[in-house]
Amino acid sequence: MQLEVLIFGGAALAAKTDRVTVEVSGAPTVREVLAALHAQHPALKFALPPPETGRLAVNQAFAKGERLIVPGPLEQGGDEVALITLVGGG
Amino acid sequence: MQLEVLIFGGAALAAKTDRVTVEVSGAPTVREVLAALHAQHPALKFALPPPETGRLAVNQAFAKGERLIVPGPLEQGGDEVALITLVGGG
Amino acid sequence: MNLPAGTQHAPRVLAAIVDGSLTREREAMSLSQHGWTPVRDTSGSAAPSTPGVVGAAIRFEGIVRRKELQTEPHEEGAKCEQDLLALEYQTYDPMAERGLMALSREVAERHGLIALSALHSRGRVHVGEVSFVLIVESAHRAEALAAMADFIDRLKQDVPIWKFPVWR
Amino acid sequence: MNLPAGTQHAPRVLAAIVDGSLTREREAMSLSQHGWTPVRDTSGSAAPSTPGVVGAAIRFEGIVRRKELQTEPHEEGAKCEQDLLALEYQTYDPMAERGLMALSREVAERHGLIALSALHSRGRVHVGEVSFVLIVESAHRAEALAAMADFIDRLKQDVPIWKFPVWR
Repeated sequence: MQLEVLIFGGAALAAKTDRVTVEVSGAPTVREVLAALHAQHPALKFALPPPETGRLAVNQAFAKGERLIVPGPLEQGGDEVALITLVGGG
Repeated sequence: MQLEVLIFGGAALAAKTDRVTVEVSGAPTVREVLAALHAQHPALKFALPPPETGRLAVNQAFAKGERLIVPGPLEQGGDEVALITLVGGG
Repeated sequence: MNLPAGTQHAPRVLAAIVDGSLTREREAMSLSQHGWTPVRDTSGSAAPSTPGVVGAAIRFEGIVRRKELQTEPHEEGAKCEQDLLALEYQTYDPMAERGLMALSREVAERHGLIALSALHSRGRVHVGEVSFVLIVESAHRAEALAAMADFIDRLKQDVPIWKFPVWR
Repeated sequence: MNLPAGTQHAPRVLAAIVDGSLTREREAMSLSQHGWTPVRDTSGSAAPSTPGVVGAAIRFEGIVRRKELQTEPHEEGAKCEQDLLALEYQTYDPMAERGLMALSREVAERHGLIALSALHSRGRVHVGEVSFVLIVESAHRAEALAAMADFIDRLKQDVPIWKFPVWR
């Protein structure tokens, strides 16, 4: 299945887009999605945390590790997933 | 000789006056004036620093140790001496 | 937790993302939209507070500098060679505002503050303009200073706001 | 010393003792008497500064609380039993203003600030009124926060200003 991941800041600039797609199987965990990002989007490596300890935003709240993600469009109950790293407000 | 020492804050409240007089000999050092204050004004003890390391203001600048003090009225070349301790601005 | 006198009540907290630079006008508008009226015109801060309870009020402003430090690895090449015209702040909404609010509450409670308000810009903020305002009120200065340092460190880790340079 | 960019010049420093509470009016008057014009109305601070050099501006206000902490040993008996009407600040003049100025210069230089202004009240300041204002401007926030903490600690040691409670 395909999972869309929103990206921002330096990651979005580097990828020249505001979202990337990763190929995942079933309902992956946060850890698995981070591992898939590492494998399938090496250009984002500088912005990717280690899968073991890193976090993603799932439905706009931070989540890590074994948290399951439901792929698919929001309208069909899918989760909104975003890579939030290297923030730099203030 | 008599030396007048200005006092402020808690020291002035405790002594119910804004200056005290100490008996000193010749031109004493800061250390000697502090020792004289300890000996002659025990009510000020809580506000007095140890003579070895303590400071006084001499002509409105901090001074310690061996610095000599000229007793006598300002108009006649005497130093203005003040005990500045337990300050509490802000 | 042993809170200082006068802070037995939960701290008053406000956090908002504001479009554009934080002019005095936008700041006042944002405060009043959230039902806050400034205590005094000097600090321009909190909701009505018991007079005599606040002993320290600190206002921090982050201002866009002409020479922005390059922190994004992909911009290595452009390192400090050009002058900025502005910064463009991108926020992940509504997570950014919610994150700002959660951080505000957490810091205010941890440090036993009386009030904390945090405002951050979204969109373009020119050089010399304010992009971030943090106002902290507490009984004594120690907790206000500690809260301020704590807040700013955490802001850069946990609140999804990014800045992009706009070169002159 | 390796100063941050934009602070190669000596920091601009102002220090003054002001009669009565530090209202906005008295603050503005005191700044202008010393030839300072506020950079922006928000921080109300320094002399004309190159635009885009300041990245952080912090304003600290010390405000008289209704319940003042008793610090003078001879007042032990009255410990926090009564409400204050005001604090009466006594200064040893002109050493107090000179000391405030010396401290301002020293802290501004040590932390590589762009500007620092410090105002302190003399005489009566009522509960809820401001008795001390410190404004710090620097390239980045770290040195502004450090300078502020440093200044306030040193103020209480080295500047001959005393406060007396005036009970209600």
